[in-house]
Amino acid sequence: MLHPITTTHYLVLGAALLAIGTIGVLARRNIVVILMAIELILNAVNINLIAFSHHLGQVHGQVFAIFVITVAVAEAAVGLGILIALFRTRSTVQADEINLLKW
Amino acid sequence: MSQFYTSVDHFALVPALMLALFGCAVLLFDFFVFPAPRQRKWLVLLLALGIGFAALGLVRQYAFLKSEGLAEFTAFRGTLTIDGFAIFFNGIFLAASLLVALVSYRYLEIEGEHHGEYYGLILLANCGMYFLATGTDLVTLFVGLELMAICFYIMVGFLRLDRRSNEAAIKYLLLGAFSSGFLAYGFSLMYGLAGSTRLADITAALAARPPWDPLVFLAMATTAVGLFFKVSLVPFHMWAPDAYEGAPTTVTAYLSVASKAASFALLVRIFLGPLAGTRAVWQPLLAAVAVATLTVGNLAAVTQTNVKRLLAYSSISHAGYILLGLVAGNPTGIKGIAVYLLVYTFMNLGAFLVLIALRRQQILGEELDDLSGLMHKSPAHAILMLIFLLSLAGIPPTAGFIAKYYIFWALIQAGQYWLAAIAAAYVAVAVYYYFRIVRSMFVSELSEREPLASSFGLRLALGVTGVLTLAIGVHPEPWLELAQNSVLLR
Amino acid sequence: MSEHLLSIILFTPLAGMFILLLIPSRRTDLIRLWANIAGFAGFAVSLPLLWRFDKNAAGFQLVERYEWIPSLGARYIVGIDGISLLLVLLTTLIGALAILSSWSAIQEKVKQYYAMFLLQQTGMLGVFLALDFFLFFVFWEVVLVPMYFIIGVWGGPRKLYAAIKFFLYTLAGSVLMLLGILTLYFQHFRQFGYYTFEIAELMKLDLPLGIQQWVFWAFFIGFAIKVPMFPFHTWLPDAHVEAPTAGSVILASILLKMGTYGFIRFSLPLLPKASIDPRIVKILVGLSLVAIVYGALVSLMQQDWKKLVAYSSVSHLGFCTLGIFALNPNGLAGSVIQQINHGISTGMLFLIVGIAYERRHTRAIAEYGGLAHVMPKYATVFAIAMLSSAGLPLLNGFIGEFTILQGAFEANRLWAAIASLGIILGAAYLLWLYQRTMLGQITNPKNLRLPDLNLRELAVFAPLIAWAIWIGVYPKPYFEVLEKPVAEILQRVRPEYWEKASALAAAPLGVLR
Amino acid sequence: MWADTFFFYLFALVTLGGAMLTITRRNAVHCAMSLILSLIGVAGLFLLQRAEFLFAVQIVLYVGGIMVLFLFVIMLVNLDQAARMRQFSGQWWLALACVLAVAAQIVYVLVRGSQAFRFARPEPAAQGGNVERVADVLFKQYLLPFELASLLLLAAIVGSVIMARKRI
Repeated sequence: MLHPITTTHYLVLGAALLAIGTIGVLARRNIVVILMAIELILNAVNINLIAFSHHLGQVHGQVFAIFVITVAVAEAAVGLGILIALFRTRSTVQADEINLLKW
Repeated sequence: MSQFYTSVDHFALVPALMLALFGCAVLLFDFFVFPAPRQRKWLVLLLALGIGFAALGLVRQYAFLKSEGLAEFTAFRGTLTIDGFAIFFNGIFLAASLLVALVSYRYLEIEGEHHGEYYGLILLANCGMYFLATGTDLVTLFVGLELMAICFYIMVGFLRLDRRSNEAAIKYLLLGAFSSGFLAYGFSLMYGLAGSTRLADITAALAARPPWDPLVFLAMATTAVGLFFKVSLVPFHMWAPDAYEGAPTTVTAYLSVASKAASFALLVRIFLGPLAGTRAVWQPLLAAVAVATLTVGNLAAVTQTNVKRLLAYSSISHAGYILLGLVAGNPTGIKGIAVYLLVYTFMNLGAFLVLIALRRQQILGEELDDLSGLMHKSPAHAILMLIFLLSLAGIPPTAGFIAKYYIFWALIQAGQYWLAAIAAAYVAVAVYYYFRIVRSMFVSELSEREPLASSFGLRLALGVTGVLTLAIGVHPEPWLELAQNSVLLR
Repeated sequence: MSEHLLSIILFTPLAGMFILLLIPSRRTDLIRLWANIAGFAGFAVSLPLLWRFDKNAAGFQLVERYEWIPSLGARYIVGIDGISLLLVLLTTLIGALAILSSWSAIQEKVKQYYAMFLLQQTGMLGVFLALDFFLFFVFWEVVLVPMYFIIGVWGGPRKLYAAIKFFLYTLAGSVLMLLGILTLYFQHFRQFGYYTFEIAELMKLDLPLGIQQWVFWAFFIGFAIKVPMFPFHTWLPDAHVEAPTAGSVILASILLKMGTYGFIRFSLPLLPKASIDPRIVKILVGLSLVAIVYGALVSLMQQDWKKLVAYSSVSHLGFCTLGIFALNPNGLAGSVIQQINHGISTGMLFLIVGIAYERRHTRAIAEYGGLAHVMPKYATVFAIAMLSSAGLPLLNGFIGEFTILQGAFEANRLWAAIASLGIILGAAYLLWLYQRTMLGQITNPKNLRLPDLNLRELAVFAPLIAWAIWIGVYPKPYFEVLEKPVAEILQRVRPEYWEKASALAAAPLGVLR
Repeated sequence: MWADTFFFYLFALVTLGGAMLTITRRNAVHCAMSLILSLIGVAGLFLLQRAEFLFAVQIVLYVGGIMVLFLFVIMLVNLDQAARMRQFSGQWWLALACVLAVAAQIVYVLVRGSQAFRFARPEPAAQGGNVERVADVLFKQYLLPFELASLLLLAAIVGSVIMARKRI
């Protein structure tokens, strides 16, 4: 079981990272940390992609992963931009304190 | 042309190319050519031109398909597929973009946040939608989805000095990015299952497996979660009311119509493509989700006093009806989805347009009381709103009835009598809350005398949506023929 | 021109509405005048039916058919038989009179009011004329919206509650009915390979009892709410009491008939097996009998004049449904006649309440008394309306109720016995009402100076009274008109009955001839 | 072979440990540092899977780019106050559900062995270095999404500028 390392190992690792990221998104109140948790989820995706790519002997998965990273960058940039605008008007970054609209 | 970019590729790409080109042009012109606030109307013209050229491209694609008698053609090595489905949905997106841009001018002036970038973002978002409807490759679909989503995150938060807008934007972004993560996870598993990112390959690979294969199930579940978020199905709907309420009303209109249609295009492509083999697994699941969506959307709408929020919940319930077309799963159902989204575009957009007209200096015009006595103040707006609401409720002879009719027909055809009965029962609930607005407009006394906002664009857009909402209801034949061409199962 | 007679009848009110919308809303008298012209034009164009209709021809007459939505198989088909002929004439007449009666009662939002009335008129006519289920459903729903506004905008203190209750009840029923229609539609596709909504085509269907039952109940909910049959009647008192007078008249005289018409036109011929299913018949007759007795008893207890009339409708419509589900020629023909009668007499009763309300702004029976002294013409008209509603011989009510009882007696003596109890109770509450409001001394000083009926108001009542007496004295033409369609329906539902009792059927109501 | 196994578990530990710290630390700066740790772990896994190019991308772009952005925002936005407040919303049952789902998957894998899941059949590995092959696929098969990504980044730039600037 422990040896040799197979694609399944990576898959389980990815799933675990996905779960941790999900917990982070749903349970944390700090928006910056939630954004970080989303990065974790996208990394779980990348682990999957790379593992499959290796398993299949092609690089399509790696290319997919590049796009995922691009998307992660874009989301983080926009998210942090909005966060700054939000902080200007409201000076809090706690997700559930954004209660002008009900959560 | 080179082997990397053939003429077929070009032909398939023209509409998106136009959208992107004019999107960049709007961004540039805003900066260099038309920097003064009064010159922004030229940007709208530029946008209209871009959409016009894109529409021309679509028409040519449609004519090509018709003249060659083809069902579809692919480009970029199977990355794009141009078929009736894609053209139909792209038509919806273009119409929605144009209408929204037309009414945004005055609205953003009133909000005091009028910037040329807005029009660029509309075009870029539309460009993303183009790939959601035409893409048949996981990577293209994912990037297209994100392009659309990112433009929407920004547009939702466009009123930077308004707290509600900021909060709506951050909520929408957090949950949107989260759902994209799940969707990407599902996509990565599909890739692993098929060794390819093309939908056709994945369909073949998944069809060769038993429906309860654990990996297939995991891929289906995570993809479904991501997609359900995007189209705001219960239990993944909680972002929608907040984002809808906080966003600028023009963006809310755009979001509720175009983004939903695009996401449904993706959902239909995925569920009837790669996941078609696991139908036995997802069909009861989707049925449950649809019923839950109808329940939550309709019951939550009943108590709302903010009209934007009310329409947000109603839009959730409409997503439930549309999903029922997929649950039925027969050609009628798929055609029903197309018809429903077409009709929904005009009627929902129209309802939001009236709200946009209600937004004036100093007056938000979003609460139920703000609509009081609208019949005295502006009979035209009140009657148009009545038509839109009747259509949303699904009462003939408005277009909404034709849409609901298809869904019921599909369910009866599929033998899903109970689902049909539940869906029918919720029509009555929907009437109840739509008629709260009607009551406010026609029965209640006038609350304020400030005249409604008006502009050429607003009047034009209201006229177009109103006429189409009635016309599709009274004379639906040409529109049904259009939708017929979009059916994937033939 | 003449081959489009039905379309002209159907769309005259709608055209009138569009012209009405062009009149500026401050010119209220012009609007009133135009609305009345449009209303009477609607009645006038329906008069040629009297001689164009051939009572000896079988099937539907004056049929027009056009393609409408080919991809759904929906067509524009209109046509009439004897049943719809009577209902169409009732609709055009009552519609015109209702518009005339609201001249002084409606003082605000006049333009919207008349626009709604004319729109509603087209909707109701469409329901009675349509021979395509899709078209029928569209008109069926079109009726709802104007009625909602008529109750909700110009109604009494609890108008909003009443209006939305009316709307929701009827809509919930009609959506279920739509599912029933779709089931037939789809079954037709399975048996014949193409989609159609045409009633004549759908009649060719041969469906197993199970499907027929399910469709029957779907239809039942739609129609029974409209009638309204016993457990679904709760919207009716609210709507009637809160609606403006003319709204109540239309509601009682015509809207309710859409339900009974639905049973006769669709439930029976399309679902013959379900319609003679003994369990279904028992349930429907049971509900009808409960409605007859319950409606009458509740009427007896009312303190509110209008509510009393409203509950009396429940009772009278019980007779109509009883007649339908007696499933014999007498019952069915009697039911149609009784529908017309109810339209005439209850319409008059509501107009009478409306006149009192317009003068005194109260509907409490206790507020009145001895009005006959100050308003003799009014009291006379009320007496005729009351007696016609109570079923006095030589007036219309008697003919309908008697024929229905004959039909019920033929089907089951117990039914007839219980129903006649309803007639006795009906006479009781109506006479008592008359006594409390019209007879005796004037106890309330406010009633001392009430003006009697003016010419316009008399003009509203005159045609109705004339019609009531005509049916009561000489009902033969009505039975002749109904003979063919009733026979056709029953031949579909109970072919065996027809063979066995052809002698009897050939001469329904031999007594009266 | 043994080295592979060792490094896999090492990097997995770094990844998961970093991730756990990221979502549990009170101070956002600590969270960011833990995220860097986790991302480096993922980068290591990329290297193990012969994805050298992605390894570089991960280090340069993620750890170098995004994380700097995060830290920058954390510095800009006053987080001291947030650090003193309650850190978790009451949705522990979701966390439990996630943990149970992953646990179920691990148990399933343990029971069924490493052949628990069937993936697509491998192709014979093509020749050439990693970067060349990535470039080849990226610019042939994925040319369209590549161009699309440029629009995505354009939108993101425009967006973050609009959002973050004080006045436009």
